[in-house]
Amino acid sequence: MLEPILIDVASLNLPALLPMAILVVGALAVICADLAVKGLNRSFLTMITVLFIILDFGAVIGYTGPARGFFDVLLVDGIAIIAQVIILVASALFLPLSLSHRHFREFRMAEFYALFMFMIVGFQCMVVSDNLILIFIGLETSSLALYTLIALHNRAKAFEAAIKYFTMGALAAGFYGMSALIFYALTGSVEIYQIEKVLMARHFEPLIGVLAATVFMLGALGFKLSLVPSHTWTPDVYEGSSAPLAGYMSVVPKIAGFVVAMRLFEMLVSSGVVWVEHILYAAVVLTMTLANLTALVQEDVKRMLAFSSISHAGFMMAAILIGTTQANTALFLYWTLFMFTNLGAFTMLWIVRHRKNLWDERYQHPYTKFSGLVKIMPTTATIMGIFMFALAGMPPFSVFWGKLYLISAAINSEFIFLAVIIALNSAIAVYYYMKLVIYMFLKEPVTADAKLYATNASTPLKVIVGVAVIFTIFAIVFVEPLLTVITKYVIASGF
Amino acid sequence: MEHILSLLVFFPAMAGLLGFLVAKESIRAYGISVSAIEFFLSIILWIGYDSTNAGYQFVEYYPFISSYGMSYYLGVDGISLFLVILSTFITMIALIALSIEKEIKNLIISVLFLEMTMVGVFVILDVIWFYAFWELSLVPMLYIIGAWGSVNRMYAAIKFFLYTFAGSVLMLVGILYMGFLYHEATGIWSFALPDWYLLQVPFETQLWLFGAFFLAFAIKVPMFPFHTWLPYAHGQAPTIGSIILAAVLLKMGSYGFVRFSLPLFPDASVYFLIPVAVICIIMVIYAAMIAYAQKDMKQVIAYSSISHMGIVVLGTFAMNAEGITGSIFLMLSHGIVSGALFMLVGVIYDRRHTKLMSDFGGLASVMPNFATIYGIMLMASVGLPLSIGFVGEFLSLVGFYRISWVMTLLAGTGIILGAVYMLVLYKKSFFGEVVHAENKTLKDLNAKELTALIPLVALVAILGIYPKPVLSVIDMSVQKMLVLMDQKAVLQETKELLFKANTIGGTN
Amino acid sequence: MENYLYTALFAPLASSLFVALFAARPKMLFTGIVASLLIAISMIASFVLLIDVNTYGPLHVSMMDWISAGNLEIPFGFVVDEVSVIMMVTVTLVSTIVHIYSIGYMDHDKSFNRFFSYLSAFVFSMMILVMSDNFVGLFIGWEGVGLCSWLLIGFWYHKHSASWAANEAFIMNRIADLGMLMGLFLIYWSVGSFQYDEFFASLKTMDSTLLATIGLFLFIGAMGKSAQFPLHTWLADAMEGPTPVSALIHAATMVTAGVYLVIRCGELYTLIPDVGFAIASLGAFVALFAASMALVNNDLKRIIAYSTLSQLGYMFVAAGLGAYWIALFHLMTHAFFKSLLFLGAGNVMHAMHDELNIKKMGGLYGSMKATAILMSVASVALAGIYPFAGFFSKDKILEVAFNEGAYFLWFALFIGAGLTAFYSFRLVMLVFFGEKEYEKYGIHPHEAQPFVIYALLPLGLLAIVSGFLEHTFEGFVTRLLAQYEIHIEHGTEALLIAATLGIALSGIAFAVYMYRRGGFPKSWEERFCYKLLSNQYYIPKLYELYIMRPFSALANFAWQKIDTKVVDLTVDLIAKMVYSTGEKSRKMQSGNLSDMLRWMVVGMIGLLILAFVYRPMV
Amino acid sequence: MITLTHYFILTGILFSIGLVGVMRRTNLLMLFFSTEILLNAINVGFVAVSKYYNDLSGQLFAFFIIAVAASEVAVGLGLLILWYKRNGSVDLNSLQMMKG
Repeated sequence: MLEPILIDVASLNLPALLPMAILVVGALAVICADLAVKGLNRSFLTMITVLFIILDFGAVIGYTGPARGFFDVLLVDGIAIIAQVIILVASALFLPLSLSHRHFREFRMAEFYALFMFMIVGFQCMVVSDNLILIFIGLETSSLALYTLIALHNRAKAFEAAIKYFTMGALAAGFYGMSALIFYALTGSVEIYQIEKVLMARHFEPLIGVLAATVFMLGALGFKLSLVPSHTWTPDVYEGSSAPLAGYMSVVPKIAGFVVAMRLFEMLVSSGVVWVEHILYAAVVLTMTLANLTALVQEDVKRMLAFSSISHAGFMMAAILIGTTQANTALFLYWTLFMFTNLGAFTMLWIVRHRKNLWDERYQHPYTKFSGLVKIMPTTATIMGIFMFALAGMPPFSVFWGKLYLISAAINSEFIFLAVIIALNSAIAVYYYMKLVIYMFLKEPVTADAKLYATNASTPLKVIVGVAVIFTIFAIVFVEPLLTVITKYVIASGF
Repeated sequence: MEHILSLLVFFPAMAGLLGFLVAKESIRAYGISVSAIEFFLSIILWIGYDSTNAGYQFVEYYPFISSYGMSYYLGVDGISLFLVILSTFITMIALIALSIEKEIKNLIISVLFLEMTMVGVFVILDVIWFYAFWELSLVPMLYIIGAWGSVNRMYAAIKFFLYTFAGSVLMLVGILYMGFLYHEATGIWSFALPDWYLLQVPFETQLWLFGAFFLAFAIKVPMFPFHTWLPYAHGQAPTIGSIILAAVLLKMGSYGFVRFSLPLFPDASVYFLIPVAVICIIMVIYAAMIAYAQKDMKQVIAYSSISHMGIVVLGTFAMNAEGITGSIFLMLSHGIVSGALFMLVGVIYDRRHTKLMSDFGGLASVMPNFATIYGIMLMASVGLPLSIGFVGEFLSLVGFYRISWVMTLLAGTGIILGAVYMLVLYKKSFFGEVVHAENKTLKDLNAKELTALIPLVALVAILGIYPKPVLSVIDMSVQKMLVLMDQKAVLQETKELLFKANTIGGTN
Repeated sequence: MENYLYTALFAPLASSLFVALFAARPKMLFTGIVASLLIAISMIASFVLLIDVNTYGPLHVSMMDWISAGNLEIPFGFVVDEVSVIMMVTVTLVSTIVHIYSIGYMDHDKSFNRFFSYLSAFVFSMMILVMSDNFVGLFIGWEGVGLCSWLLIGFWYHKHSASWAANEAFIMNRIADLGMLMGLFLIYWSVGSFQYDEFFASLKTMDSTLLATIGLFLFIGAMGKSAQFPLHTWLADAMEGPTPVSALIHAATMVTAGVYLVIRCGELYTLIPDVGFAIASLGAFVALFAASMALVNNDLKRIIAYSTLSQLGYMFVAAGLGAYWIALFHLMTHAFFKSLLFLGAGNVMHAMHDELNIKKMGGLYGSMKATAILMSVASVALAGIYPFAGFFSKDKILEVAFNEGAYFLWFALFIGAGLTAFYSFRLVMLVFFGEKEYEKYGIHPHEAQPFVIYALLPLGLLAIVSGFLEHTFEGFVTRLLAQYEIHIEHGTEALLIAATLGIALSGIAFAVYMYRRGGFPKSWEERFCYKLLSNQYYIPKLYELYIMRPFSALANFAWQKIDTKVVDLTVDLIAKMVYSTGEKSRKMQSGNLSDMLRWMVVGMIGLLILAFVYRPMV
Repeated sequence: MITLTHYFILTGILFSIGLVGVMRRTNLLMLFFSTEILLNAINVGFVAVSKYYNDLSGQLFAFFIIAVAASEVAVGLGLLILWYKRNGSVDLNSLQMMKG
């Protein structure tokens, strides 16, 4: 004879669940609409999705309730909110890239948009929770959706990319589970804050257990954040998937991963377990440097950008390693600025995308494709150049300010060596960004036919590029307000 | 008038943007007029400059990332005033002499952007912004060298860009660390140079920071052994590129020494005085010898500017008003003279499409005016009294004599070796019989070239005979800076050396 | 009076600038005339100033500030005192004559105008040199005359040898100038000013080593300009320039600037007799050394150049031993007869169609008497025969040497006097008397235009009479310069004079005797010492071999080996290294899924192992 | 008597088997099986631990893992079939278009 369980609805704090709920509803709605009405135009679907994202955005912004909710598995703190904002903005900006001039099969299917929304839900779950289970679910939801989205691109390379990504993802999931298991076994809880409490009380004994758990977690997150040596999927997947998706992947999943990493590693780094710090240090340096070095020798711009995004992720891990408020602020600032720049860069690639690989039998965007572009399409070349300079951290463009703030964070907490390494890396990095600029501005064009470069251009794309350019050039203007907001939230959530 | 500095910095950029709308036929006229306006603005700046006040003038201050102490902070003092004027002047002259037809529009627009960065570097007082302009100045130069250069231009452009960029990233770290120190000391963030001037840095830290800044400046100057990008850059760059590079961009480095290294890290500067001086002497002699060995006229001048910059830096590290004032004046004179020399090489290159001295000979009889102006510039470059070249060189050497007479003697050999390679160059290409038939029909300077060159010649004479108005302005600010150094020095030895360096008499 | 000063100073500049306007044009006679007139005006002004100084004493004006930085203040200041006014008069006088002479001499030259522009510019620099009241001002003139001599030696720039000689002159002077600059710096840092008066005023307070250093540095500068050993080779080569230039610059004025400097700093050198003695010894050595080279040379102008060199040696002996006024006196008289000699040589050259080898002349007396007489007069003066100018000045120098007890120097000078007499008359004999060799070469010599000869007359006159001004001169200049008494009892003095005259006369006699009967036998030319002398002691060769060649070799090495092979290559290597590591790390990206998975797992296991083995202290 | 340790050992063994399989297998299908083994190994561990603590969240986790595993299989097989249709093999050495 069971007692009826009484749960006060207020204590569930459902509004905390609202953002995810909205998108789930949206996803279902899109599918149903597709069932009801045949042949919905992609523009309709895109815009509906964007609208739902905006609703979600509103819910995220609007929510300022008590931190925990829904059986206390949700933790809506400052970084969660910032992260969600970044995720949603990025999604809202990347999705309209579907409205390109040429038609692609996936964008005509309602499932694409449904999956897209589910993926966002997954990311949100990752960031708004400190419950390992929910994080796991979020991780898997988003990943599975993402695999499918990639595969939807329906090119041989896309399948290969999807399979590689999927398989490694499965392995990563295994690692995650293992790490969660060990933590659970050590502490009897799957709530990060509980785990932290217990471990603190026990001074992280048995240390080996903790370390093992950390190692597995590093493996799992390292895959998401593409840290060396789990980064190998990144270039292939980027190359295989369509430019918009690649750009999206370079920004959103990572930010979600960073939030999780923050929640987990902050505790370990601050715990004073030097081992973790050293390992992280090594991982950071390796990731930055190796990715940069490999990027030097790429022939394809998309692959180059993939490697560059790996090294950028390395910078971000540095922020987590440093772990001060300023560092975490720097992380979000950097990522916001990076998002806009990368958005621009990948959109440009999307615009110059041509049906056939005219320039190289394998690559879509080999450097040679861009040679002498300034003589064919000056504006395009200039814009692309600006994005490249921005990514290279050339002042006063966007990413420079993030890098500045990050290095300063490193210095202010006496990580001088790290700061120097970051600086040197950006010196190396400048070469491969310059390479594109040099091809565009200094080489002679291979073809005079401007049309080849504009086959996929359309008004929405141009608008998005415009937005990206404005943000990239006038980043200075946004840095100050961004800093204030981010700092406020980061401090609020005690990082 | 109070916003004239902002105007000076951003007017060329604005003009550059609008330049996209100007038709290709008239873009050259557009560029010249813009640079002329800019030049007159800078002259107005000089007129408005209060020469009795050693501090910063026309200051503009707007905080823009106040939470992190960044601000938009402009100001000009005796040290930077004339470098600003030099930049605008040289840009104007270079544009007047411009003889390129290919894609001239992009060229002129990038030159205008370059002008913005140059002026910006010299008038900006917020260090982050300084870094920004410093780095930005590379981009247009990269384009100019890479797009309008000769055969091997890609390599030269990339080398120039990467080398200088790599050099300056460490400076960024240094800057941020400096900001951190300031925050530690005062509890507030600031990247304003005048604020930093008030900060006393512990000795060991100074050494590290000096190093971080030194690399950037040394590569820009360029100091031995970081100089190898320069010959390539000059060898490949178009005339206008070489002119601006030699006349202004190199000065950014030496300006950095005066503006940052000395006042921010007085003890470190004194500590590293001798090593730096040794490098300078190597530059002077070594570069002069290499210049002698060259077969290409332009390379001779390229290496000669390394040699001269050696004296500039030497004068800067003389730690006394004579030397530093002299080195700043030498920056100006070298800017004018080397600019003119590169322009002259360009003139002959346009006619013969070769720069090898062996292809010339006897030019003096074919192109007398050309030969005359070349000779004047040559004499200015070897530092003949009453020419602009003498004043700076003399003062720099006088200044450094106080530090070490042996080193001054060694550096002084520069005036001998300078005469050697320059006179040999002149003899090879201007004297003797006209051996090559195609040289017999060469045209002498045309009106355009004369309009570009005459002002330079006039300056060489005027500033050589009456440099006082310039010197006194520089001198005042320099003395102020020396006082500052003395106050900031943490070591007794530093104070003693500064005292010794600035007083007459006593043992030597 | 200032107006006269400025006139004297700026008339030559005006002339130079005015003529420069026509530099590129073909010959215009008026340029020469205008130039000569302006120089003449300058000369008149100088004479006025001479009288003025004589009556009212020195004149000191400060025109404007030039350089000022830190404690340093350099004005354009000019002083006309007993020494500088003498120099001014000498310089302008000779210059005027040379200008007028040049109108004739450069008659057929297409760069007539350019020549006068340069010549006047030289006069201007020389005036700055002698008139300025501070060391840097002197240095301006110093470099200015250097520049002009470069321009004028290389005047016929199409001749390789000319431009080469010009560069050599300029560079050698630069070497010396560096020494001088060092001296100036030292002066500045010990006195705080470059003004003569302030420097001399504070001499007392400085210790002798400091003074000695200053003195040496300044003298190094003087060595360059006055072509003292070992920086002497440029002077002989400088004869590539037009003859009037040799007369004005490389005989009368510029080369004496070094002597002028030493005289000017007399107060300094009196305090450091050792340095003075060193200078004197070097002077004596050069006097002999140069004279010996003149003995065998066959080049008309080079012979005279060497004699100039040896006379400069005489002057340095006097100056070094503290007899400044005597040095100045010899400087003046020498200017007169030496320029006369050169100008005469110029006439001969014209007559011989620029043939310089005296072996190919001879018997020119018939066709050009005036020149022959003038040159003979000059030679006699040079040889120092009573009552010609040379006698008074040169004998004094010997007496000084004797008086100082420097018998060795005296002996050197004594021999020198003999040699001087010999080579001067060897020249006269070979050129004007004996066989008419030139007929073999089908040359028909002719006397120069009359006005040229008339222009030379004043010099001839001075060469004869100026000696008698000795006492007035002494009285005048010793107001400023140190007094110098010779206290040798009359007997010895008379003996000395007699001896000097004797050796000079015998030198002349020997020359006349030998060259009346066809000179020395050919066999002599095979002798070692003859070769040694005719090759100038092989010194130019040594410089060529051990300085110039190694320098250019080293330069090439520095460029091709060090700069490109070491420095630059290192830079590129670093870049290449980074790039190649990129290539290597690329292998990691095999694209094979199993490899990717292995990387992950291996990384994981590696970390686990690390967790076991590596435990840094917490 | 079976203690928690035994369960851990079992987990460890299964996990290692999974890892080895992941590394060794070149057949995609087998590869997916190995990943399943990994996950199931973890399940075992979770259930055991949750029993040990008398805490349900472990089993909760296990259930979610099962669910996730199922959906993974769905997606994975989908991809596999796509790939097979395209170039009739499930050997993962066949997907090497992209490298470098």
